[in-house]
Amino acid sequence: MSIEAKEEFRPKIVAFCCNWCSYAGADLAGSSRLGYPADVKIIRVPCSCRVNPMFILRAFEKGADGVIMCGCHPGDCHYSTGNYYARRRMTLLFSMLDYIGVENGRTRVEWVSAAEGVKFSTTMNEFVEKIRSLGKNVRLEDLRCRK
Amino acid sequence: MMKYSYYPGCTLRTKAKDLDAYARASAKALGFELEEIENWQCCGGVYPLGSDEIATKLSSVRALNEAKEKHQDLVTLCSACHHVIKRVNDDMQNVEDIRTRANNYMKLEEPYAGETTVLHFLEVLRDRVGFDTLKEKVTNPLTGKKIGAYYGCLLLRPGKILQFDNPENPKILEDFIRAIGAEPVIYPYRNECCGGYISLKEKDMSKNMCNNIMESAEGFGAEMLITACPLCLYNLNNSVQNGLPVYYFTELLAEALGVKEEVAKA
Amino acid sequence: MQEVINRAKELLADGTVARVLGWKAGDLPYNPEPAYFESVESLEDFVYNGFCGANLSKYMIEASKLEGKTMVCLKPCDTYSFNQLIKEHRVDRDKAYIVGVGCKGKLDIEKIRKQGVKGIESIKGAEITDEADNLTIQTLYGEKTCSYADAMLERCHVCKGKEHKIYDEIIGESKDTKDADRFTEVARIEAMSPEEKFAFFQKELSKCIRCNACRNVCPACSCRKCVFDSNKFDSAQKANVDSFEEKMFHIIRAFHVAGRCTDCGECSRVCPQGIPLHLFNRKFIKDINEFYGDFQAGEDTEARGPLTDFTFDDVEPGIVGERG
Amino acid sequence: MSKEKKQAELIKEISGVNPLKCMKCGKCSATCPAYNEMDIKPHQFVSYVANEDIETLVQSKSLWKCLSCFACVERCPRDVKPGKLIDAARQIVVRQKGQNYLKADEIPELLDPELPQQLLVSAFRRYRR
Amino acid sequence: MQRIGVFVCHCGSNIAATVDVKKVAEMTLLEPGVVHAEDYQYMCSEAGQEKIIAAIKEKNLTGVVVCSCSPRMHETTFRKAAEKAGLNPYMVEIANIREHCSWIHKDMEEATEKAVILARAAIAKVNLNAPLKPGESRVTKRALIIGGGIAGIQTALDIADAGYEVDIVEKEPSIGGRMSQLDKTFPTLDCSACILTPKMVEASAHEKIHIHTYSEVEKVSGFVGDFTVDIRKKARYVDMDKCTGCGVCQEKCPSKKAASEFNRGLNTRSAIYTPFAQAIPNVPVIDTENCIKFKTGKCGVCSKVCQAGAIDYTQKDEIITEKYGAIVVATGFDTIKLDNYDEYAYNQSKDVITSLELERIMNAAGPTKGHLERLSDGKAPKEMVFVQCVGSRCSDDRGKPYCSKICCMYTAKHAMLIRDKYPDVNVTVFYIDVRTPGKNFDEFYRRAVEQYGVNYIKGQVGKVIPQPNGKLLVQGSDLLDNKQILKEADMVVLATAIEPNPGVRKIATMLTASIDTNNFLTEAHAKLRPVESPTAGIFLSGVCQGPKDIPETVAQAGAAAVKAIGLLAKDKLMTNPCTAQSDELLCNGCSTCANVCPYGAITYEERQVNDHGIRETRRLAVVNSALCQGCGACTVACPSGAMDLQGFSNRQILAEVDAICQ
Repeated sequence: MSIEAKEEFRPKIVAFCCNWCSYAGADLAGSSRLGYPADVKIIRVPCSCRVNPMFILRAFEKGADGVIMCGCHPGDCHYSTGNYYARRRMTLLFSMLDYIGVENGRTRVEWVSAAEGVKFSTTMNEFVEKIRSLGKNVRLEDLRCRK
Repeated sequence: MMKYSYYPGCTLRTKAKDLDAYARASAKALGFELEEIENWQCCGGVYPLGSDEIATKLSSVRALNEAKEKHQDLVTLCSACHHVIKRVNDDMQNVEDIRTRANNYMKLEEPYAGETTVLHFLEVLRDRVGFDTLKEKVTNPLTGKKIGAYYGCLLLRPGKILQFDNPENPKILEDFIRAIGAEPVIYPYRNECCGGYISLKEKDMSKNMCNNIMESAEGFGAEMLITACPLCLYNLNNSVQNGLPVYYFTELLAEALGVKEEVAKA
Repeated sequence: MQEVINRAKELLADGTVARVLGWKAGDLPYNPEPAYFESVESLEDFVYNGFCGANLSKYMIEASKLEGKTMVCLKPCDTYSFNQLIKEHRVDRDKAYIVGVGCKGKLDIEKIRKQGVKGIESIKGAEITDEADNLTIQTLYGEKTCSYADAMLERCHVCKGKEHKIYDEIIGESKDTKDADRFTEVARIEAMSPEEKFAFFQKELSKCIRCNACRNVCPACSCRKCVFDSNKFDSAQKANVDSFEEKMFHIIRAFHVAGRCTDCGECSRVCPQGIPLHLFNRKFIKDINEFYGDFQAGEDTEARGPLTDFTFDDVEPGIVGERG
Repeated sequence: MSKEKKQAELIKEISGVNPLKCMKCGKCSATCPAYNEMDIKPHQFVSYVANEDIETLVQSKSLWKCLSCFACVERCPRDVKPGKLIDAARQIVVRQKGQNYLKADEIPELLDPELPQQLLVSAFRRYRR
Repeated sequence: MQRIGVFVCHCGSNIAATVDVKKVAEMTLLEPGVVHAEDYQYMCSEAGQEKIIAAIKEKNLTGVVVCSCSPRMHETTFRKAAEKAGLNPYMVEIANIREHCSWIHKDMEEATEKAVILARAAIAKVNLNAPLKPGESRVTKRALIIGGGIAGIQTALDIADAGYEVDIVEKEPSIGGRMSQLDKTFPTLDCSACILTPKMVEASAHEKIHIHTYSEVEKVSGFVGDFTVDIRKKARYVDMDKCTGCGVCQEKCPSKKAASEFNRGLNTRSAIYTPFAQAIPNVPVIDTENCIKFKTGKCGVCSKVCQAGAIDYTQKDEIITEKYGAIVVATGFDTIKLDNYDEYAYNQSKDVITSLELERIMNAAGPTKGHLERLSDGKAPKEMVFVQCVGSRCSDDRGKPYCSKICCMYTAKHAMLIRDKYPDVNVTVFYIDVRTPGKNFDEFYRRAVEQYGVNYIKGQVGKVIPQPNGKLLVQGSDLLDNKQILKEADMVVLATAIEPNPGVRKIATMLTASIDTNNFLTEAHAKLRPVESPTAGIFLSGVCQGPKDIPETVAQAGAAAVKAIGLLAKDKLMTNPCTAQSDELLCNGCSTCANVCPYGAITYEERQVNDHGIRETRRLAVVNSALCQGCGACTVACPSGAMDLQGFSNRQILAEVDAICQ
């Protein structure tokens, strides 16, 4: 063990939330005071199908340690079918990331409805825990952008 | 011939030899074999509820693992063994902490994670042999006998884990009774506890409970009771004066299949 | 070859087509290049042999804009790309006169070189009609031979079949040269530890010089303007600055062609650095087949691509972790 | 942490039960076949653990009257499982040395020739360390 | 470069207690483009909005970031304020520092740091915002009500009275729903049919109301104001126009063994049937599963006896397609199956019944013609036991975790009615809690105890034990006396939990209306928008949204109607300007985007373009912004990045990503 006190690892986590279900679920988690670590920052998108793999790679490039995407449950998409496309896209993208050796678990998809404040909070707590256990993202980040 | 790993348990080796012998003879008549696993150790008779207990679960894990290595399902006959082994198996499947610690103790070549299917002899009859097939093989139907099935508590509960039958309204023994040609008598106390565990020290209490069971069964017209549990058999027989006769279900099975005499001779 | 030339002359002469899209000889015996022939005379330069690996489908995007029909020579595997381009409205079927040319596997000069053959002067046995199993190579250092099969492009070992999926007429025989499973290498990588996977791709991709040859040759990468050249994603790049950007480029490229890539293998064929780029595309193809059922892009011009389709009970992205 | 709190925590840990989930419907007590023999009733067990009054609990007769028949566990609508709490309390007692409810020298007089092995084995498991 | 103003709200202490709002304002001033930053107690207040307006005017702001509660709360408020000041409303972005920050974090430093980052992301986005203008879409002046129970009927009447056309789709052969099965209603003990049937008649006679019974919604497309719905009218095999409702067919039908759905299976009905005497429409249907004609080809009795010649065995299901501006869901409830609760012996004994079955038994038109009797032997009971919370308040996955809300009151009603009509019958109620909030409700319950002598015992029942003598032994707790009770009863009535009608999940999926884990439809806001679904144009009426009694259902039905009328009264709707747009210079014309568009909003045109001097005709994607709902599926499908979403552009989202990961 080093003598210096080990500084606690505070991961950077980007959460893409669809406007209709998951963002509302996050709001419900808030109004129910169901906490989760401040490491999670939410970006509102109209639908999970708006999430371009580019956004996720860009987040990693800029130093994110984990990226999670939340959308309406399959079958409940506000736009009927958006999350079905998102599901395929993310499945393939995650598989590719796994293929090139990015640790499993840095990416996640979770379906959270507007009524699932509890699920939102638990999911975020779990995800942060997972990312903390994986440690810093060294495989994908762009070192230039670190301050 | 279909082979199953078989876990007899302590009581079937001693006081409940009949339960065991009739089962083996019946199995043969039905076309499957119970292959006793080697060096089995007593399951302990009670499922250790403490979530921190490991050592007391190991004998079950050993038996389960041996069946796994033989690629066989593990059959039990005694309700208590069945209860303990099935619950330990569920722990090994679903409780990571117990699985890890048990495997650490066991030092197996390949860790055990609940792969074995645990079947009660009755489940073999129902799900593998089929009660319809059993009915066909009966040579000596017990026609006209009115039999009350006594389940007790260990076979059925907790329903979610044992997945044996509807814990509040079971029917496997009734179906069994029909298959051997007799008439089942359904009575509400069939899944109530007989107090077997406390009969050693609280005789009056268990007597009371046995009386309720007997009276209810008798009231609905039962002429005899059958059970799968040596403890229940003992307790029902000993706590009630002049109660209904109580038999192991395997004894009636052997009788119906016409193999009872063989066993008696052996 | 002569049969193709004769037919091309006829079609040009009777005005059926305004030009012929084929190959002409390069400066070396093994580097013929795509070319247009607009007159009967110019067809003297037309060649078609084992080194004509280039997929001419993509050239039809531009040719579709020209006056008159173009006769295009497509090998069986090229027709998949052409179909895919029809599906995406990128080529005009009516502007193409497709001559399905025979193919018995195309050759990879690098494979010949790797066998220690240097100073190549001429190669016999690469002719399309030739039934020879071996190539006879005249070099500065004398005659060498090597088996045709050993010199084939990787993609020919996993040949999709000898059938042309779309054509106006077929000239010459084709041969199914498949003798390997196309997912073997992908599966080998999948089985690696994350560290090994990462090391493997880092090693391969660090060779990338962002010359864009892969992108330029790819029939699926047919965007008028690539996202990596536009400001739509703030992603216009000149060169890679770090290892991440190479990865990003190749992942996104593979993602954009996922469900559209016919696995023609041109990307790997043209990469000057020898990066096995097809491993990205094949990974997606393998996943698509496993997750959503077998799909071959370019099989026809109708089927919905797997990324523009779904079922209610598709696998969840979590499958990636569960699969281990 | 006080001794009471520690013991309550231990019971919760061993049993895996959260007593706060109880809505005090009394279905466990309505179900229990040993109810009349008990001084502290099954539904009260939950309150005693929630209130961290473990001392009273481990002194109670009920500990030894519970049949472990799981009827309360099966029927509890809130997944509280009072039977597990009772068993955990019993564990606390038998794990303390010399607190065996069943003494070895008691056994011979309890024996009868028909007694199944299983009963002895389980009595030992239940009542002794 | 934008000129951005940042406004940080304290929200009283909701934000300010955990986030250092001054510091947030201070820090944001350092961000590019920010020329103004201030904090205020309540930004959403009149005074707060004034501050925004003033700053926009004074500092010529081109963009505004409000750090406050969720945009789902006040985005519209702040956008309107900006508009008042002459700024395009879409130049306003919200940083959610309440729900996503102050309310979930405890540490001030941490929360403040996060608030600053969220503000930065919003600022980065606004820097790339562009003014947007909403479009318009039309409103079809017709409403669809799914479900013809009291909720659906009331909503239909209210909407129709306001002058709009209404269609009711009911899957059963008659409207009326659960309420038609009830005998009396609490707390005034009116006869249910007496108050319901006039409403049913009113609805069927209303010229604006069109009732489709024995029908189901098959397909829904479109969006608020402009839904297109396919309705399947199942074949009745009876001509609605010819049938006179004389009932002879039912009388003569030789197949009379089908379990009566209306009487909860307690007696039987004929294969051709109307569910109950006052059915609307009074036209029977043939249940083909039990009809001898359909099973064997022989019979045809009904056709022979029908004077009107209304029987038509060749009838087929029919699909009708209609357009609607608003849709109201009023699908109601059913009682849960009791297979998980065999300790109460419901499956073992005929004398253990559900409360809804008791309603039928007490009803003069029911299986026992209104006589209270045991179904096993027809004897009159002397001891009745009621068990409350059967399957309600169960968090163990056997039942439902919620309180079914109506059971306490209807059990008091049942107890009272029995004691009133049969004074020699003893009634005991086992309860966990008696919950009677509501006008005159507790008084009602107390009357049952004080006036009618109903014996209430606090404690749940553990087991119902059928006895050889035909009686039922009820083993329960008396928690107040700390006793275990064994009570012999003749009948046991289970207050069975209610659950949303099982078909509602399929309907919710068609409507893309969100639904919770218990299958109740989610409201747009739990307190402030309780009768609207988050999906625009979909309204909720009755128990489909949560357990309620009749007065509440009727009140909510009216509220849903008013919301629907509010929508139908508009001629045009402003559409969301955050729609997709294709850059014609980048578009490949490949159709990928159109393939994933759920609204068919993308079409293709051959158009002349001038691409840096190259003039050519290209096949280009064109987005119909009236149809586009702005999901963004196309933007990701598009490989070239030609397709982008206004308000959520690629560059805007990337800017947010960059700001967060900075």
